[in-house]
Amino acid sequence: MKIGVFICHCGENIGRTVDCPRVAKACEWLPGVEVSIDYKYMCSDPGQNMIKKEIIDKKLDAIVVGSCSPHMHEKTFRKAAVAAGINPFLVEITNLREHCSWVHDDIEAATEKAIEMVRMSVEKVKRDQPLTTIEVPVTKRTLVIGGGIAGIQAALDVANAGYEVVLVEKEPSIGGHMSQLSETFPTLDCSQCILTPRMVEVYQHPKIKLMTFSEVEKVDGFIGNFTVTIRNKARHIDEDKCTGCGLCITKCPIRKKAYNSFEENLAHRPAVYVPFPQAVPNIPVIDETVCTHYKNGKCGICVTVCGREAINFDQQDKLVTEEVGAIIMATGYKLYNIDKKPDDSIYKGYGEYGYGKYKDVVDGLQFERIASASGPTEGEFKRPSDGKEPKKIVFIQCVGSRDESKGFSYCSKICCMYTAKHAMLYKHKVHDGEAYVFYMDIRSGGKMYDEFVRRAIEEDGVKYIRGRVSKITEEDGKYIVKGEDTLAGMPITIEADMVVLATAMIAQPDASTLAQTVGIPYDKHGFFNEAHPKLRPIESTTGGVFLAGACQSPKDIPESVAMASAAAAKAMVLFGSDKLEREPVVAKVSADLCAGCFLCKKVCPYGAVEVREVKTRDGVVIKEIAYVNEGLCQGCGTCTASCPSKSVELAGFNNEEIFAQIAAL
Amino acid sequence: MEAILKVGYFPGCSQTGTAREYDISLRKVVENLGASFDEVKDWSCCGATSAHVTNHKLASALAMRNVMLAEQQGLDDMVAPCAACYNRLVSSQYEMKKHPEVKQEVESVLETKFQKDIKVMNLIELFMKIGLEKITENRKEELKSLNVACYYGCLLVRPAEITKFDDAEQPTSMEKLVELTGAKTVDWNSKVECCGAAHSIARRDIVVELSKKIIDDAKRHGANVMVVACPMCHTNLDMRQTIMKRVFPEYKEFPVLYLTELLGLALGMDEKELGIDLHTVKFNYNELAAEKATV
Amino acid sequence: MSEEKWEPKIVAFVCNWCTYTGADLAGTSRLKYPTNVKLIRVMCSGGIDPVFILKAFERGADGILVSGCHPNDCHYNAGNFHARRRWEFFDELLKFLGIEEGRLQFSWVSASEGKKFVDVVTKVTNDVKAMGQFKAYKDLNDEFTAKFPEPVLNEKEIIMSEEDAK
Amino acid sequence: MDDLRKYAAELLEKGEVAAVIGYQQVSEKRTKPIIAKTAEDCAKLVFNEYCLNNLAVYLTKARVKELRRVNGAVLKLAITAKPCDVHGIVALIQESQLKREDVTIISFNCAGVVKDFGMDFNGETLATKCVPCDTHKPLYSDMVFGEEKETPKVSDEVLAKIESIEKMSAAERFEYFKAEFDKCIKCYACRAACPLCYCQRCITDKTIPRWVESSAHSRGNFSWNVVRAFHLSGRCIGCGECERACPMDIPLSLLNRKMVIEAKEAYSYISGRSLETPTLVGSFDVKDSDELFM
Amino acid sequence: MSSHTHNHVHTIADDIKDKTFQDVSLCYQCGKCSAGCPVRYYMDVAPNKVVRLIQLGFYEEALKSTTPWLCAGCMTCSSRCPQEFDLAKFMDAVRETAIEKGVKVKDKDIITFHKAFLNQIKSFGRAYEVGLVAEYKLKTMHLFDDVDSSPGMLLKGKLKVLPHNIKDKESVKKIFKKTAKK
Repeated sequence: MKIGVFICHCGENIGRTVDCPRVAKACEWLPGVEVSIDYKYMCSDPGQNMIKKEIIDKKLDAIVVGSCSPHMHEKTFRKAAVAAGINPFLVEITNLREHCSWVHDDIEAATEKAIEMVRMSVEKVKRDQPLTTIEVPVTKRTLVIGGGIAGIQAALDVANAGYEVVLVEKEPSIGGHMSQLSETFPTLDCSQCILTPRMVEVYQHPKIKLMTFSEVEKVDGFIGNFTVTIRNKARHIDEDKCTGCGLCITKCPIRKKAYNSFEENLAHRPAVYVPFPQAVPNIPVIDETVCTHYKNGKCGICVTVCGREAINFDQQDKLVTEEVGAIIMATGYKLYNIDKKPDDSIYKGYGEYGYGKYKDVVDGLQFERIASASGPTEGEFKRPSDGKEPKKIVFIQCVGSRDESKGFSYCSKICCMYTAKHAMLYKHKVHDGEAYVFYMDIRSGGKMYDEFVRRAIEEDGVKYIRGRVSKITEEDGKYIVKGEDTLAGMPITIEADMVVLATAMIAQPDASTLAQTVGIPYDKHGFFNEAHPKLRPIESTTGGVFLAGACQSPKDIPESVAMASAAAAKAMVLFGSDKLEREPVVAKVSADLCAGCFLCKKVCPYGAVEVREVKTRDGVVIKEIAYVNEGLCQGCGTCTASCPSKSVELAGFNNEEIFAQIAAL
Repeated sequence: MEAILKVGYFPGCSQTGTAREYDISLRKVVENLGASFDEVKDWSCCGATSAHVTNHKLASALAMRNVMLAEQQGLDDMVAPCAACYNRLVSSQYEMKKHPEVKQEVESVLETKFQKDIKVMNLIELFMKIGLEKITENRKEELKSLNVACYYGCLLVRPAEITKFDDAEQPTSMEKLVELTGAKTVDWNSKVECCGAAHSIARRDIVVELSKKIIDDAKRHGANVMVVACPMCHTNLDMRQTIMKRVFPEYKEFPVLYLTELLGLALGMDEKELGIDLHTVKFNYNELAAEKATV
Repeated sequence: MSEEKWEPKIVAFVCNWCTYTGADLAGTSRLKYPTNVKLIRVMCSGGIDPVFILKAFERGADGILVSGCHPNDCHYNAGNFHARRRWEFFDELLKFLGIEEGRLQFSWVSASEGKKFVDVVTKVTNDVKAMGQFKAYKDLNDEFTAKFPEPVLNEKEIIMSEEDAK
Repeated sequence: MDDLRKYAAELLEKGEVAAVIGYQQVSEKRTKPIIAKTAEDCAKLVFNEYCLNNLAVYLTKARVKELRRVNGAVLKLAITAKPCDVHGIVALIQESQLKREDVTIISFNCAGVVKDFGMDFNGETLATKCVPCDTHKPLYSDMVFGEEKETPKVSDEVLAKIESIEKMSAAERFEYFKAEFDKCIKCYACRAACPLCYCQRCITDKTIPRWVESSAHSRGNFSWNVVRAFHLSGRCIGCGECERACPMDIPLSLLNRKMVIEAKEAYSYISGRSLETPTLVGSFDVKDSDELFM
Repeated sequence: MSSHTHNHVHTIADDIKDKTFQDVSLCYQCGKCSAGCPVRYYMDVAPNKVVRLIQLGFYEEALKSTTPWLCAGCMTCSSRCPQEFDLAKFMDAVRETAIEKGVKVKDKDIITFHKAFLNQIKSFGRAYEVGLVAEYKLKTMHLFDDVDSSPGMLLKGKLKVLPHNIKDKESVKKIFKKTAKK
């Protein structure tokens, strides 16, 4: 076997700490190595051409490229090898950059390590087997999880391109948090006015199957071939019969038992309700937890008033299965809840701000509802405790954000902007009111964003104070806010009528559970992880699963929409061909040696191991052995490590290859 | 017959002087509840606060000397009724656990090796260990006329990651204890505000101002007595009322009790027995109850 | 190899999706760690056979790290859960047989934990350095090589044979 | 005894089973396995405290499996099994080596067996495996013979030895086991005697790549013994046949027992006790201990 | 101890880090500490600004400030700091450094009190309040300040006239000796 070794300097990146010529020279003497050379940029065209030329000239059988991480350029070098007639799986990448030159200072030690690393790769490549890629079919349908603005945008884009979409939303209506907002920054246009047409478009789109009040329960399969089980929760109202007239809602006698979560608990709702007047679909839901019927079987006024006989108290949850090829995650965010005390929460909470015991200390979304013309106060600024117009409002930024101690280390990104908007909206309506904003930094990068904040300060007279608030106490209906202006170096105490906390944007509480269901990684805060922070921000590391909006990290509306369109485009790229190529890293059982203990079957996360009967000529079963369905196998190799007799091997990472690497240490 | 619960006891300097009544009432109450103390023999000052504000090595070593003695005496836990002592002891233990170099240094100064993890308790944790039901069982008197402002001060609950026994901002454990006596508690703002503690002698101006703010807040929220669990707080809040009276002519005296004294009253002991007569501001439950009844 | 020049040989078996990528992130972030550790990439921590450990010790490894995705984060959903049980037994067995604690260590390092990767690798290196050469296995290996000496070709011989070929 | 012989003969007669795997007496204090295929064979069957072998090992042997095929039909096998041997059968069923309906289990109430042939059965000579045994009645069976008897109480020497080893330093432990393993002559009698070592080709026989060095030297011996013990971790039913089979008297029970204890302490699992619970190896619990991992 | 390469000079900031195990760079100057400080009004420099001065290397200004001496050690700042910077501990270290460097402290009474307190412990093993107050008053010349409380306290037996000795005073003296500053 003739092996070629190619050491890349990566400009200075590897060359600075690894003596590349010396590595190349040392590798010349490794058994089996025919040629070993170094070059400035191996991934460049001349670099690749050099590899190709050497392969052809020296009749190489396999190559080792010492360069950056295989996650970066493995594909590039495999392509080059294929062009020169080598099977792409006879290419090994030695990660000299991320795992050597970048993490070490000592040139001598790093060079020694580099030589050893290449030696390990050479030993592995000797045992590599030529493999052929596996082709799998593609189901050209998309599942979008989450019906906020990101999910709506993604669904519309995919559907408008002519592919079917299943849009799943766990609430009774699509619209998400955007439907709760009063106005949007930096234009101050009405949020619902721009959103509702999109919601209706989704509802009427022939290619979109809308499933509200539904949740994804199970995801099986893999890129191009997912089988998704969706739980359609019982509304107790027949969706086909209901016309959305709303009579049941107006007649329902239970008016004060349940808080209206759309109004951020600032108002009540009946037992049968639609979240908000413009809900899509405009079909109510009966809340079992408060409805009298579910308590004692009585009432039933809604049944009497419904002309369409749409009320069905006995309706059960339905499980629906959908086949899709791509999944777009658009599950959005929640606001950090300051009501939480340490015991029952992952975050520690703000006791110094009263853990939410003061009624007039509200969060950003509550203030949106108070400011909204369709909100509980019909757009009048009234404080929750006594309905009086607040004459002095204190806004506190970074509550839960940038707080390692009681919240999260990250910046929630949108609070600077929406706080400026809040203060502005307040000053526009309450001209004699005073608005104070406690901030640490103003982060207003974006088109017309900083101008917007300046407008709040310069034109609307909002007072910005640089400092965090230490404590809020209540005295005779006033809220004593103790802060420090760190610019003036002076302690400041404000007696406010109302306090608005710009609380952190956090991941949905069940985001990690959903991530586990779908099989994608998430960070310590519960936000879904992208495959690469710069170059693959839309994809998850799991093939066929894409991310849109604030489920990946805090985002504002334009960013979420942009990301949603990008995710839609990614799904459509997948649908561009009828077959998908998959790496042939799959397990294979040796039928002769398998003893049929089926430990592999027990440990396989994908159910890819099947039972095969071995029969005699006369049809008598003499034994049962394991067989790997390569369409289902994802190549983790858990079976190979579990097999006691070592009768199953993972192509591309077989035990011989690993032993060779160990031996080369 | 139930075995008598034995608990290690680190009185702290104040307990032998300015806070003598705290010591008296604590011992009486604990005995009444069927537990007994095993005093750390030859204990010395914990170092609060002068040591740790001027020499961090000295501070750790002084505090840990007492933990060392407790360990040598075979104790598993000990109660430090003074919040400052408690804080110094647990903080020093925490530092040693977190930073091996501190442990090494303290061990070399004290010429010892720490083997055990002695649990240092504050007053509230002590009663939790003894069992809250014991208080209800042995209660003789329901102190219905009291509206108590529970004052935790700074050092009992802070820093939360070290003391780990209650919420640092909105603690409630003392309220739970006080309510067992039949007294009512008030929700007020200054539970964990600082009284000026260490400045008691050198900067009495500060102490008087801070303490008065706290007392005013308690009064404003309808309390007729304040309960504390720290001799330093008591010195500032009770004794400094003499100055408050002198500087603010309208100032009305406000009784400040140790938590143990309140429990003692509920357990049927009288004010004299508990040493309440040693306070600057007079307190007599029956008088207060009678006064309240007439209002 | 003289005693003072001794540097421990450490192998890390890491999964492709989390720890290997985490190590990539350590590189991208230009964090620094000792050069002693060499990585062997497998697809999943569930695919690491305990015999790999024995093989590595036989090949003179002084310390070994096995690292995968955090529980619930496995790219393959459950590979690391199976690995966790497997290692629990294997570690217990090795300890019982007198393999010093610290020779074989385990960690979960996610793709976003470049810093943790550095911390873990540095810790393992320091631990192993503090323990010194792996006496137990070194004796076994020395005995083996004494019994079955490997044919050693030095560079000179290879050159000569190549020249001969010409 | 007559009941047993009669029952076995009947099974054969009715054509329900192809053979009865059992014990026959060879001398006063010694038995050996017999595969009874006729009524005469059945007349030799015995059960007493000299029935040391775990006959479950035969159930996976190709030769024995072959017996089931009689005139084109596939019959069951019957096996006489002590309650502890039933654990082995359960484990084999769990690991798909056997179907419950393929085997007729004839079991006994058991009060223990002797350490070795030729010994008198009294408290002193109770077999090591019987000392910690808590199964004196079979958990699964098709027929049970024998009266319930008291098991002698004997101190648990293996456990004591394990505890004493755990008190040693790592280096001492290593030296101890190295010396023990050095006795190994790689005869693989342990493997042959083990009912759960049913692989068609053992890992140690695999040559590409070579997993376990097979020549006899300390390193290969160490690896083999680690691999053997590890492959039985969470699976070993503690029948002690490996140790009894070992011609070099390597204390294999120490390792097996240690891992049995580990399985019980860490996962509350005892192998071969229930057909309903999933096997320990091959399943997991998200709440498994995470202590090992940084 | 802090590890630095390239001939790093051991600064006061490093020294404070060694004493407190935390780096001053943690502080991002939000001012929450100052906002909640009960004695903020008496201080000449806001607590967060003391950290800032150390961050920037204005050591003299930081060490001369009365702020560390007025700090009551109530730990309100530490428990509310979003960066989990233990400011109370930092203040302890600043005071300690100020003493080591012989910086003249404006609020002399406080330092005199601390010295008097430690002297008592050094001599008797426990705080001896009469002695403490007497020593403090002699040194500060505030001879008649505490008349409103002390005599009454003596009568009530709250202040002991005789010092309360512990048996093993030597062991405490040894601690002082071993931890003494060079």
